[in-house]
Amino acid sequence: MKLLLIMASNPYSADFNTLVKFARAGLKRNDKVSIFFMANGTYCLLHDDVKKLAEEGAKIYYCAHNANQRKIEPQPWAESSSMYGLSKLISENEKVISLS
Amino acid sequence: MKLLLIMASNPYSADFNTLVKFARAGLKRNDKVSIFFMANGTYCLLHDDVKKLAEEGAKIYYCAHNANQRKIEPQPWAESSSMYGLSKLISENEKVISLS
Amino acid sequence: MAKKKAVSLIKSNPFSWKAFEALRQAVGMAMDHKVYVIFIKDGVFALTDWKPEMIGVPSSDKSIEALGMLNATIIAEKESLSERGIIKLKEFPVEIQIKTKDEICQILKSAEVVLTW
Amino acid sequence: MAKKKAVSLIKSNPFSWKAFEALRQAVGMAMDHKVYVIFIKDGVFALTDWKPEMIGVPSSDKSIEALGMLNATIIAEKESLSERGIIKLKEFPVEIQIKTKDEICQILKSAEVVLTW
Amino acid sequence: MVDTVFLIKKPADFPILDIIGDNDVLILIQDGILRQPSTDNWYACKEDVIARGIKIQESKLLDYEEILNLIEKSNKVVVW
Amino acid sequence: MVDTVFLIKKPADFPILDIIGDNDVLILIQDGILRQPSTDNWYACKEDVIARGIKIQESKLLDYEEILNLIEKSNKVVVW
Repeated sequence: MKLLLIMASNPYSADFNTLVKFARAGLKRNDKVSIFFMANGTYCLLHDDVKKLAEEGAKIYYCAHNANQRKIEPQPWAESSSMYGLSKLISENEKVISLS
Repeated sequence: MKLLLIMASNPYSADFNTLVKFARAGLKRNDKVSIFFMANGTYCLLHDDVKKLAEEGAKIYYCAHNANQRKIEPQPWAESSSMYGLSKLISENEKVISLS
Repeated sequence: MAKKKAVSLIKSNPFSWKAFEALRQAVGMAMDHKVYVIFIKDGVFALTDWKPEMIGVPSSDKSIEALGMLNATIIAEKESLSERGIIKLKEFPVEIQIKTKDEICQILKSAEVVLTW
Repeated sequence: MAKKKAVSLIKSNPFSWKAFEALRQAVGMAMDHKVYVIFIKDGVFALTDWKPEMIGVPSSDKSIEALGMLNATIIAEKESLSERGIIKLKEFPVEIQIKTKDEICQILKSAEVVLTW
Repeated sequence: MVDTVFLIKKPADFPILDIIGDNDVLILIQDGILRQPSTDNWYACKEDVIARGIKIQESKLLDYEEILNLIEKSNKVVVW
Repeated sequence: MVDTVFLIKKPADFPILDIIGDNDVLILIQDGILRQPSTDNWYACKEDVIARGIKIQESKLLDYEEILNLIEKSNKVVVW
């Protein structure tokens, strides 16, 4: 299925473990996995596990406003987006899991 | 008085507001204010309000291990420290407020 | 692309950044989708006359106004309001509907996407 | 410099990073101070045989061992253990004292510094 | 047919029970596994249960792929 | 003389009442101001109260400097 994970929690939270495990299980099941990072979730862009998920095939998006605000450098494997971009992702995906 | 604030919460938390307000009130009272950032608190090093507190006279320390782990760049106005450094700060200060 | 029936369910109190981010997200979604923003539990405090800037949180007034312009439906749960003794909501340039738990359940059941905060 | 009587009071469950960081902090403090690490409420789960690495959290075993070597006192609250049905703690190479709420209150009262987690 | 999959993240934070219909499923994850509901239609995230050293009967445990299988067959997911 | 200043950050998360002695003071801060204790020796952070639109009698409200004045006179601070 097309699975969208929305992540608003920081990388040292229980949500982060849940996110990584769901994303990996989805990739294993051949789901098309997208992850949208927003709010404190944008801190996850600095975590190696997220880079690994990108390399394993997950599509990574983030709210550029939230990342700039937190002075997080853009990463080449993550696509700069916005809340409007999130709206498009919600259209395209079949299931949405929101972690906040 | 010599006041030590320990901060382990991220800059988008209620603790952050409490930290900044206590630090400012302390400086106004002519307290000697030190702040030690650890865990998710090291994300605060990227927040302009903390830089401002440093300029206003607060001494800023942080756990270098936690900051490295989160890929947070060292800031010239913040002193790299450790949990052992925190132990020394606890010796030197009269009151400790721990926000986590 | 498909327009979905989407619910933003705000349970947490607004006195940190959560509700602010939730409302920003709801505004983005309301551009494409039929959005219901539902405040329950401590979330209902978001609709009272509080002072976010005093505690370092930006105001959500503009987001709430934008939700109105984008035809989103804003709802506060009746039970949550009365449990908290909240008699009067802040005046917004947008209608805030007050609905019972049962009515909110029906909206949740029929939603295609639910984002909780 | 003054050696202080310092308490690290761990109330939160250990299944995220909080207890891990709290124990790392306690080890640092124990180098200079007389440290009491006191587990209450869901904090007592930290002393059970759980598997941190499975959920992406590092093990605190080394910190607990170091606390023992540095002569810190580790205490679990009796009431919190029994409320949670915890009968058996994990075996650590360090003594874990089980004390009642009243005994813990006395330690808190006499402490010079208390850090809560 | 599963209507809604509720992912319950915190103990004792079960959705208002009237929300849960006969075709809904509760899945306890994270600290949600520390307390089990009194209804029948629930499961728990296996890894989160084992990691926390909690005993829950094997038949109630699902791994992440099994949870996604359930989610795929459902109408939607609500994280509570 | 104040023994311990307890800073209470969350509603309904009062320290086990036996902890609080006659010379201790509770100060409600952050969301802690949403519920008031039934004892007498408490205050609340003025700014946190006003920001949340909660009504608490003026005589119970302290600004940050006044809280620090109290803390200075106390033996220690415990954030609960």
